[in-house]
Amino acid sequence: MINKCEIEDLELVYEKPKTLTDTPMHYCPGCGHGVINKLIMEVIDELKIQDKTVGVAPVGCAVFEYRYMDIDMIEAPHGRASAVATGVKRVNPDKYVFSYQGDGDLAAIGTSETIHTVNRGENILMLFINNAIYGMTGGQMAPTTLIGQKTSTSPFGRSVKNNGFPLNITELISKLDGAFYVTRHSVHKPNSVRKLKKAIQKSFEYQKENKGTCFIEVISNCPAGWGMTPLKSNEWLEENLIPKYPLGDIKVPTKN
Amino acid sequence: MINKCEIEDLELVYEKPKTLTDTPMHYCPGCGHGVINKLIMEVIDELKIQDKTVGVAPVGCAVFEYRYMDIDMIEAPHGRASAVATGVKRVNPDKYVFSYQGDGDLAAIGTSETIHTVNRGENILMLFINNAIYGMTGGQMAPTTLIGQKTSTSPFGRSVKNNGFPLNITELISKLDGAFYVTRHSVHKPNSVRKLKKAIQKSFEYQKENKGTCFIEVISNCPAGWGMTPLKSNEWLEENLIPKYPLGDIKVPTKN
Amino acid sequence: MNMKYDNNVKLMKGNEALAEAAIRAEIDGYFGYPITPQSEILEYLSKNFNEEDGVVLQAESEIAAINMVYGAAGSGKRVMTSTSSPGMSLMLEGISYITAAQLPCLLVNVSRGGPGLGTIQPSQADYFQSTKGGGHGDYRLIVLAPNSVQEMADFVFDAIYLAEKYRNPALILSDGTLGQMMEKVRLPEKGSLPKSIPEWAAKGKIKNKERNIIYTSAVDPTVMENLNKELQNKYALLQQEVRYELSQIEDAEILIVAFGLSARICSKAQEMANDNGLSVGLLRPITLYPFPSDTIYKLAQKVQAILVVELSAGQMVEDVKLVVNGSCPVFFHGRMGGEVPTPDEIFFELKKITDKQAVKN
Amino acid sequence: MNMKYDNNVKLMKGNEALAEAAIRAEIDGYFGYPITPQSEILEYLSKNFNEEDGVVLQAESEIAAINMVYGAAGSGKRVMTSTSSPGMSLMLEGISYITAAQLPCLLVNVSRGGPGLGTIQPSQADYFQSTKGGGHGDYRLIVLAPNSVQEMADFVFDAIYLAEKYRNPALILSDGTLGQMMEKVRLPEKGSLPKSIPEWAAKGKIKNKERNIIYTSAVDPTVMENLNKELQNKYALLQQEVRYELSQIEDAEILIVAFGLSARICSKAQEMANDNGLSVGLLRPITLYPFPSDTIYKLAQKVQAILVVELSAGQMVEDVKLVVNGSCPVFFHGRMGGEVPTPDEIFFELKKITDKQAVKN
Amino acid sequence: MDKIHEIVFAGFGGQGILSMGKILAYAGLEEGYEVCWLPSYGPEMRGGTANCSVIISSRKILSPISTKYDCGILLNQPSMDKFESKIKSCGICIYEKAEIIKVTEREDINILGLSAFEEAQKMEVKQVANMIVLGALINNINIVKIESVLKALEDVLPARHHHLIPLNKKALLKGMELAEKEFIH
Amino acid sequence: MDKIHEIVFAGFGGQGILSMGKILAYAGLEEGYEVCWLPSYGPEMRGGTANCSVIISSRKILSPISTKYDCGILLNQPSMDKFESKIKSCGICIYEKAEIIKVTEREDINILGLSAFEEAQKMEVKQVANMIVLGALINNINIVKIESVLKALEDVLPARHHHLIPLNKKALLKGMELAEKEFIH
Amino acid sequence: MIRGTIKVDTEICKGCELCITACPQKSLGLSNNINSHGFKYVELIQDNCTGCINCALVCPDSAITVYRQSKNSIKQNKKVTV
Amino acid sequence: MIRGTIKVDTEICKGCELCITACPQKSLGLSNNINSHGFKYVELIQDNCTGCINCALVCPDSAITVYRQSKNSIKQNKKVTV
Ligand SMILES: Cc1ncc(C[n+]2csc(CCOP(=O)(O)OP(=O)(O)O)c2C)c(N)n1
Ligand SMILES: Cc1ncc(C[n+]2csc(CCOP(=O)(O)OP(=O)(O)O)c2C)c(N)n1
Ligand code: SF4
Ligand code: SF4
Ligand code: SF4
Ligand code: SF4
Ligand code: SF4
Ligand code: SF4
Ligand SMILES: [Mg+2]
Ligand SMILES: [Mg+2]
Repeated sequence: MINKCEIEDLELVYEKPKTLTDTPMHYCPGCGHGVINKLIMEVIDELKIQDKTVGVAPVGCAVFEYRYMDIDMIEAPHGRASAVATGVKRVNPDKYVFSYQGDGDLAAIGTSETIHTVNRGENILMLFINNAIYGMTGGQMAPTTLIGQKTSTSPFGRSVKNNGFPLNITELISKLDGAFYVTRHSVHKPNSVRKLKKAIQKSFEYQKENKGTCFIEVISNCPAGWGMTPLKSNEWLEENLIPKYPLGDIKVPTKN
Repeated sequence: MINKCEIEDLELVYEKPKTLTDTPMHYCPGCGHGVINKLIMEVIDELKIQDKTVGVAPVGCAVFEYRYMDIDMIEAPHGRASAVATGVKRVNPDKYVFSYQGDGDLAAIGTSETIHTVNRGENILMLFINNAIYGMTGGQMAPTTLIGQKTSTSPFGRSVKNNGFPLNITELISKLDGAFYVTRHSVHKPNSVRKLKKAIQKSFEYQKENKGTCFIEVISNCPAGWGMTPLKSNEWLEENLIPKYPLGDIKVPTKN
Repeated sequence: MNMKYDNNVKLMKGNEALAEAAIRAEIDGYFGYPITPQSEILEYLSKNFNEEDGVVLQAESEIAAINMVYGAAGSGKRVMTSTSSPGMSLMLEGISYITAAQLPCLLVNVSRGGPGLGTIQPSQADYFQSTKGGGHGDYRLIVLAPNSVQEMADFVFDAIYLAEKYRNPALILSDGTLGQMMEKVRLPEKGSLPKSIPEWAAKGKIKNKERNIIYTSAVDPTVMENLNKELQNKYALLQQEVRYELSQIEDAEILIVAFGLSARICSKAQEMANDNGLSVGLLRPITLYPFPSDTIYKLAQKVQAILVVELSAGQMVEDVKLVVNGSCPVFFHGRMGGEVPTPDEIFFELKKITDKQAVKN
Repeated sequence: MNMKYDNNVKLMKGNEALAEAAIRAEIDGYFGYPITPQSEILEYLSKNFNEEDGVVLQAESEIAAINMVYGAAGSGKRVMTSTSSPGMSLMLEGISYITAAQLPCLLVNVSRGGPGLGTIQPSQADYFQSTKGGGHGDYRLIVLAPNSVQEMADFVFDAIYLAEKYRNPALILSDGTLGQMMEKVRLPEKGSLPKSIPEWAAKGKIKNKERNIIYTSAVDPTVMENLNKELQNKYALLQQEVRYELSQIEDAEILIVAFGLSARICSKAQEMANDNGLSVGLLRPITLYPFPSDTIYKLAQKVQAILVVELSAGQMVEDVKLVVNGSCPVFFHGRMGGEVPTPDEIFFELKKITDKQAVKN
Repeated sequence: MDKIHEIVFAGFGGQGILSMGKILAYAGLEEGYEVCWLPSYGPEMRGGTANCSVIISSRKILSPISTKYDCGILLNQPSMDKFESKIKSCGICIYEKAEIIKVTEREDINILGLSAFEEAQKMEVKQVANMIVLGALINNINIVKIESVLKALEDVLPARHHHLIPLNKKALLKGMELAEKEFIH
Repeated sequence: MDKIHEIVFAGFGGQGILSMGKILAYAGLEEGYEVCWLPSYGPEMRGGTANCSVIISSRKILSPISTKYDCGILLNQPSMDKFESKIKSCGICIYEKAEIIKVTEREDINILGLSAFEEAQKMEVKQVANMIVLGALINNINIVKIESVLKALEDVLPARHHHLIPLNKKALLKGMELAEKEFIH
Repeated sequence: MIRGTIKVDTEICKGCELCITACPQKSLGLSNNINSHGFKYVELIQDNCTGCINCALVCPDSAITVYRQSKNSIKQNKKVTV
Repeated sequence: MIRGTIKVDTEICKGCELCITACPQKSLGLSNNINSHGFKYVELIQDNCTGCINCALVCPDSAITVYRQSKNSIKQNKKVTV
């Protein structure tokens, strides 16, 4: 075991952000939520906006993220995070506001709030964690579940006939005029983590400039819901989810 | 007055469809709802599907359309017509089912139901009557209200800053795989009336063939809500609404 | 209803037994949205309901689900939904419509601790919402409260039967524990509950007949008042369907009134009490609406005191007090937010009451 | 609260007076969705609320509106929404959350005939929903029932004051007639209701302080039970805020209990009755929650009978019976679905009661 | 003695029914009375008829909803049919002759038929017909003075229409004059 | 005499806690008892621990929720900490030695430490550790026969896993054997 | 030219004038009379209707029925009196 | 080559192995021990860590802290003992 090291001349190059509390996370081993939670806090740390930020937590596996994020937070009812965030931002235009939602939350029960928040161009950051399943409630089908994907409510695989095609809500909202910056990322590789962090940084900067809605989709895993090991889940994600939901910018600000 | 004519050799070439009841309509003078109600009934008459059709009436000015349409109907809660129609169709796949909704109904409170009904490709006809205002409740702003348009809740004109851009929900749902036929019409001219009728005919035929969701937007007027005479309202519609919501097919079945 | 039962005894979760019973009650459709602690219902049906027999659709939300139920029930089909407390709140507008339109359907609330997002543990704090109409307007649901896995299955049949008889939605008000626990169950057989498409259904206008319209609105309030009178008359009639269970009420000095899970716990406390020389009876309302008012009133004339036990801050206790109308003191013991009382705790309450009454006498 | 009033007497619709009062109560935001008979509130604010003073946002639905209120209230701002019955049903999940999170805000229900889509005429059939928690879980709203345009304005201040004092949403339960009619009104002045950003608000973490989290859930039911106990303690405290209006109760033989619009109508019937030699008193609950139980109980000991009049099938009458607890007979007269009783009708009921009581005595 | 007047205005949507009532209510306010104006509202107004009631009282107004009226201003046939029976005995019914074919047959009330539309057309401003009716009304019941009505007009009319006040005054006076002349049967 | 046994199973999510309880419940069913199986459920299971209780009774089960247990099967430290005090006097506590450092200090209960994981590893199928524990349990309390447990396995295991039943039987027997040998302090 | 004519249900007509604008022949105009709902209604003001049905198509209240000279009579060149 | 090292909070680590896969140096492996939550945790198994932080980036539980030889010591070519 080479774990202890008490040598001089070593610089600290990475540690968990100070705005992340010491509370152990309740997420399953290997779950992407943890990485995303951490990245948001890294950015808030670096931008020194801890005292100006209000986060809106979802109902979903990240429902307790307020335990980990050392900022003021509001837990929203299922699907309503963007409406809650709108409420906060409208009466506090000088604050940084972000919402955080799963695919069930944002793209099923909260579809209406999602569309209208973006359409109004609410000046907030919306984070959309797409793991193609309802993690929290035990692995039911989500709007983003792939055709043929087995879940507890599509035990024979999602069928087009019964449930329609997977909903690409991010493409959809990118068509709305209120959407300023729309991009899709993942956290399954170190480099994808780096890119996501940049996107979050940019989004907060745009928010400062009152640009409108920034929307970041993160393709994430759900080892528990998919019934896979964390490693296997990341492979499956790369082979199945990313082809359907390709990574990269979907709408970028036109320079002028 | 040349209104009476008792001449032989005259053929009846147009009369109100038999499936339209004799109840006088409660719509304001010149309101497009009346024309659309009539057209649906003409098609049902001609296709002889009166006994196989279930219509879903909205909450909105057409809330009492069940008084005029001589078919079995269900009045849906505000915004939920497409969910109600889904319920009917799923347990009665052999019936023809259509929903009828205003812009407040379909594109505000009912956005989520709209998106998901189309995304599942429910095999129904959705009629969307866009008059850029809430007629029923007295002329409030709708999601489709134009920038600068004055309504009782945008007395100084709709502003992008407060309310975002007009929502083109038809374009949006046309991107969904479940949408089979998406088209936009109006009823302000005899020829536009003819075209809309064709679109309704087609939609019922597609429904017979289980093709998926047919979605017809009708750009309509609201003389009362807009504070205009019927004639003026049709001019305004042509000059302002149609440029923003251009008429014509948006998604047509690919031949194969 | 002519119930026939399977000979097989199975071990099943309450939620699963309810779902299997729904299949055997020959529902035409289920529309629902996942929420703990009842997602097994949708899951079970997704796996075990044949496509030919009907439809199982995971809706995009509870609001969509209840409106699908509204449409499908309006077309005369036998349909249901299930949810848990927060989801139930979202369904209330739709439920008010369904009730006004006088459509039969089955609703299930496997309730959990509230308010807000709350917990996923059992609760009975949706009693008011269920029995007095959480939604707007003067409407009532037929409410059945099971207290075992067997009843989770049986009441599907009873609820549908009553719903169709009275053209009114019927609610099974259960809780997280009853939904999640496994017990022995003998399932009713298919065919126990015949069905037919009702006359009034909107399913395509029959030639030479009046069209059927399912609606809930009126321009003229007189029309709406008449609908309301019709509803109230129906609710008056419904009183004949009242159901409850009595245990050891002869010579009881204290009467416990409790329903569902808390009645199970109370029966243990009752046993402890009677073993300890108290004399305690138990009345378990099975139908929460209609409420067993007459029986409670009669018993109130005989007992020294009544103890109401609920998993709430005290809701059914109001209905008990209303009927007791001062005839005897009514005490209350409740736990909230997902917590459950122990039998000891209730026994302790019983003793406190006996002591108090002794002092008085 | 130190209310100062404008010297001007104006003629205003109830809805408009309420909206103008909201501006003068210095709300920071209004979020709402149009519905008859209360759309004038949003319309008035859209026209008359200055952008610098706060935000007026037409939400895409009642659900979005109540959740915007939740967010904005959670950030410590003074905010409100308004709707009518069906819209209220849709807000109930959100309201349950707001109550669990202990956030002050102003809710307004200008209610109409139900159930279902119903009518747009006045109704009081949302009494249960308002006072016993239509949403899931054990929560209560502070409920104020105005009966004049003046009170439509005044109660905005009272409701916000109580909401902020107790960190609980307060509801103004009005009806279509009170919303639509014009009466004389003197409006309270700005500054009557000081405001500040509360300590607990989620508005950006203050250095070296604990962060503020607005949440309503717990994994451990004990935590949730503790929240519930806190709520119940608060509701107990709230009883001190009870408000009601008495008229001619000295020597009254019959007591009418009625709130809001029906109290206005009853006061006319009372006049007719007293002119005709009956002796009729009137108690008008102003706060429906807390309910004026003590006073009603005391009066019940003195009068021969109580008549409850509501625009419903009978809802508040249950609360009256609960407190009367058999002390005197309680009669009920109600109209439903948007219909309103005439003073003659109520006078007739009063006479019937006198006759009955005479026979008895 | 207490003065209480309950008046109902009813007719087609375009006849200025609601504002007639409002002006009367404002006039009442002007003179220090308690007043209450209650409109019919909602979709029933879409198709055609509108009505509102006004209560003017020297003391607190109890019920804002009237069931019997001292005066009915009935400007079309459906309104006549609906409200004639709701006028108190010895009350007044004012109606528009051009609209109403079947006049009430009650003998216990005072009935005044006006040709307000015709008169308004003579004045070349159709819109003032309701002012003519209002003039006739205030001439017949002793509640508010014409000065108060003129003052009320200032309150009700948006400033940009204030130049029309003299015209409205003319119409009011015309109405008062007609009421004098016309036979009350 | 009435037989009632209340047993709690508690440990990490991966230890097969819930199915151990289920198998016991099915075995009880097999022998005609009344049974009730109640799991902990929901997000609390995410991070780590899971537990379930089983009641087996020769007469109607009143409360399905137990507050004291005749037997606690405690397979990790948090479970030991949480449940040790809830075992009835003279009851049994069975725990996994590999997991638990701080064993209950109660002197009024029977305590049996097992090395089920180690034994399972010896058998080269880690998954059967819970069967070893179950074997030890049924050896210690006189409720169900091993035959019933084997029958129960058929009910609980999906058909495709039925070939594993012999292996499970071996594990059960091993557990019974260990329970005989191990010292109950 | 084909001859036609229309019938207006004057009790149903709301005088919206949409048919008037839609008529290519300018055959229609508003009457000076009002119906029992208070609306002026539409009537033929010229004798040149072709029975093109345009007016009826746009009529929201389905108040117009349209007739056209039958093909027979065209062939036979029969005179039609309106 | 730059030398680095990491520290793992073994009580926090859930043994998901994502860091192991992310490490370009294959420096990480799973311990045979389990922590008090029942998880095997991660440890350095080779002495070749470059401090590239990849492992820490992908760790959902922020269990990894990364150190790197300071620029100073590289310049001075100081020996670093790990
Ligand atoms: C009104 C309501 N309906 C349903 C639920 C149950 N519920 C909680 S989270 C959730 C979905 C979780 O899925 P997702 O949003 O994709 O988040 P994930 O857990 O996958 O991160 C559901 C259905 C609820 N809490 N409230
Ligand atoms: C839950 C609910 N919210 C609000 C309303 C009030 N309402 C009735 S119709 C309507 C909108 C009407 O506009 P639209 O759908 O565009 O139809 P239109 O009348 O313009 O044809 C609204 C807000 C309602 N009935 N129910
Ligand atoms: S259930 Fe899925 S999404 Fe939820 S914490 Fe576990 S792995 Fe993550
Ligand atoms: S309000 Fe507008 S949409 Fe409604 S009937 Fe009148 S004109 Fe038509
Ligand atoms: S049928 Fe044609 S020509 Fe004749 S009136 Fe109508 S629009 Fe004019
Ligand atoms: S379009 Fe119809 S309603 Fe309008 S004026 Fe012509 S006939 Fe009358
Ligand atoms: S810092 Fe880089 S080299 Fe070192 S262990 Fe982590 S991933 Fe491997
Ligand atoms: S990624 Fe983190 S939690 Fe996962 S094994 Fe590595 S250190 Fe442990
Ligand atoms: Mg998800
Ligand atoms: Mg509209």
